[in-house]
Amino acid sequence: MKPIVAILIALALPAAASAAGATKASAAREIALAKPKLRVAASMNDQWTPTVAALKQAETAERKGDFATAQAKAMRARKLAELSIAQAMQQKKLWVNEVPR
Amino acid sequence: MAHQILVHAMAAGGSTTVEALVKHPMDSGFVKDKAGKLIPPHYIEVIEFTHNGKVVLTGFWGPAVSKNPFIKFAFKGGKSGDSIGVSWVDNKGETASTTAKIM
Amino acid sequence: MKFAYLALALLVMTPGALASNKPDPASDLKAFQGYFLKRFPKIPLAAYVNGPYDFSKSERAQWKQIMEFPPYQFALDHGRKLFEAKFPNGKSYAACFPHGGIGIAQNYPMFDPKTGRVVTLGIAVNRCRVANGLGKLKLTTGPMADILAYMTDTSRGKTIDVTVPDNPKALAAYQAGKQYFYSRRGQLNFSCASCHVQAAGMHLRGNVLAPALGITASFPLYRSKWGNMGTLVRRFIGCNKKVRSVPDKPDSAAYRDLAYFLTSMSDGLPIAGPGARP
Amino acid sequence: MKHADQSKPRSPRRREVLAGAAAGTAAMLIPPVASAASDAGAAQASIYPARAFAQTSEAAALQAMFGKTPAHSSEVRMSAPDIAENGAVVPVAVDANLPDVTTIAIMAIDNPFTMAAAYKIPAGTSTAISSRIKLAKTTKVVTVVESAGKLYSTSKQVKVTLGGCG
Repeated sequence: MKPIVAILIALALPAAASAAGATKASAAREIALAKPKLRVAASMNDQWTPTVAALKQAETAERKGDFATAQAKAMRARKLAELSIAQAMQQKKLWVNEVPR
Repeated sequence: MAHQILVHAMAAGGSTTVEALVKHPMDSGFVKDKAGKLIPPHYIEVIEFTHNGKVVLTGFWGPAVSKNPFIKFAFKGGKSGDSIGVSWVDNKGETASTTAKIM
Repeated sequence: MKFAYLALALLVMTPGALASNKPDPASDLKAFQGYFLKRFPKIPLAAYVNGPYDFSKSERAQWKQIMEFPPYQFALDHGRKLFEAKFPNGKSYAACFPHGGIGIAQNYPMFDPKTGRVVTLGIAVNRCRVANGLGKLKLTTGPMADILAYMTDTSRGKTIDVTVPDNPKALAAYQAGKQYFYSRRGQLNFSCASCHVQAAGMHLRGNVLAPALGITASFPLYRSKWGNMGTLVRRFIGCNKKVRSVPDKPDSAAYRDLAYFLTSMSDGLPIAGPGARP
Repeated sequence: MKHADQSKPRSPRRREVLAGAAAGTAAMLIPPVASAASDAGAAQASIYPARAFAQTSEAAALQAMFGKTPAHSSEVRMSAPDIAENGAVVPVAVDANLPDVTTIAIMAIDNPFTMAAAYKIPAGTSTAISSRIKLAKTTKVVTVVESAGKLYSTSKQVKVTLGGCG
């Protein structure tokens, strides 16, 4: 994080949020990063329920102005989505190993 | 949906076996619905079976009897064509009854 | 045979695809049923329709007691009434199906060459409703499950016969269903096969995992856990959620194809639905 | 369906409802019923041993139901699974090789309410009764039989596990 942003956070946010280093903008950015990943996972028909739940929590927290939670949950949603995408990619090849012969 | 009672009654060897399946939620009062609200208790309290008008079994049920209760019992006597009556009353005062013929 | 496949493959498949990649339901069926028969040599093929009950004496005894007066009886009666009721236009379900809809459940899911899609019996019932000016029913439970219970009951004992026609779209649907069945998904990283092939017959906490072979034969069924009736697609949704995967829509291509593949793997087994499960 | 006030499930109104309801109930499913509803009798709520069903311990339930305590007897038989397939539907069959049986009660000791079901057995009715009960968790299930004014019982532990296949 750039020093100038950190200073702005320190000035503008309550203690909890500033401790996590999250701002309205950074939370929104994290949510914006997560969303396309979820779309990819869905298009591969391998969305995980905790992914969807995490994004929902992020958006709820954002609406409430809890940007630290929003940012953390959005990051979790993105990571879970990335894992599910990786799973779907692998399974395109690996599924045949489960077929009884 | 309406109340239903299904009855199979079969006479053999001098006695009659009665099986009944009663449509009823038998809500215990301990289960929550989808919205997280407790479903209030709703269960059959008394069920009575008669053979040609004479009581052959009275059951007292609490909320621990399974949903759509099943009961099987037998009594001496009874012949094909006799009438078996079933009636119940639940904790909300709802009732239902039916009759069936012994097979 | 091989030559025919090769010729067809050259015609319909993307350039570069090998003939050996062409779906082969007949060989799959042999391998699939053979896997279970070899692994559980004491269980005859037709007994697989009893799901978990060949693997636990205690569960079997409880099931037998419950089947004395099966809990789906109300649904069956209700389903019959619904099935026989006239639509506002005077027609009824019978007119939409061969043999008036009686004794036909063993042939579903069915490939519809007109739409190029798989049609489950539930989807066929909804098509019938729409054709007669009625709205669709929910495919998972409620009146639909009751209607399917009745229709399935009229097929009880008939041999499941879901033959995949030699049509590229039918084969593609079959293959998609097969891939879905064996692909791990969800945060728990389970495939359908993880539980119902590899771990079939084993205990998962309180219950025995039903083998995939014959598993479709007892649907729709009354689950004590649900306290009411559910269709095969309801179970798909439940399984998906259980492995923490977002379920598909009940009438999605994914579930149609999955039902198609899974049911075809039970070809030759008798219909045993509606059923009852814990 | 009409409803009595939830908070007062035993309100007097239910008696009125009851009085007029026997013949009026819909859904006579068995074909040869027709208007024979009077043959069916009418279960009376007034005879329900509500106090026995409100108890939360074995001793209290027995006291409320019978006013006495049972002796263990191998002549009382109960068939219940060792492990319940599903706690919501546990088949329990009871029987007793005892004379003049008037009452059979089934209790699930660790359920929220102890008394699960009780049956009045008139002369000529067999003591063998099968039904299905709910068990909230692993518990001792007790069958109590009143024979010639005395109480006899048997019990069995039934394990209830969480279902694995959501």
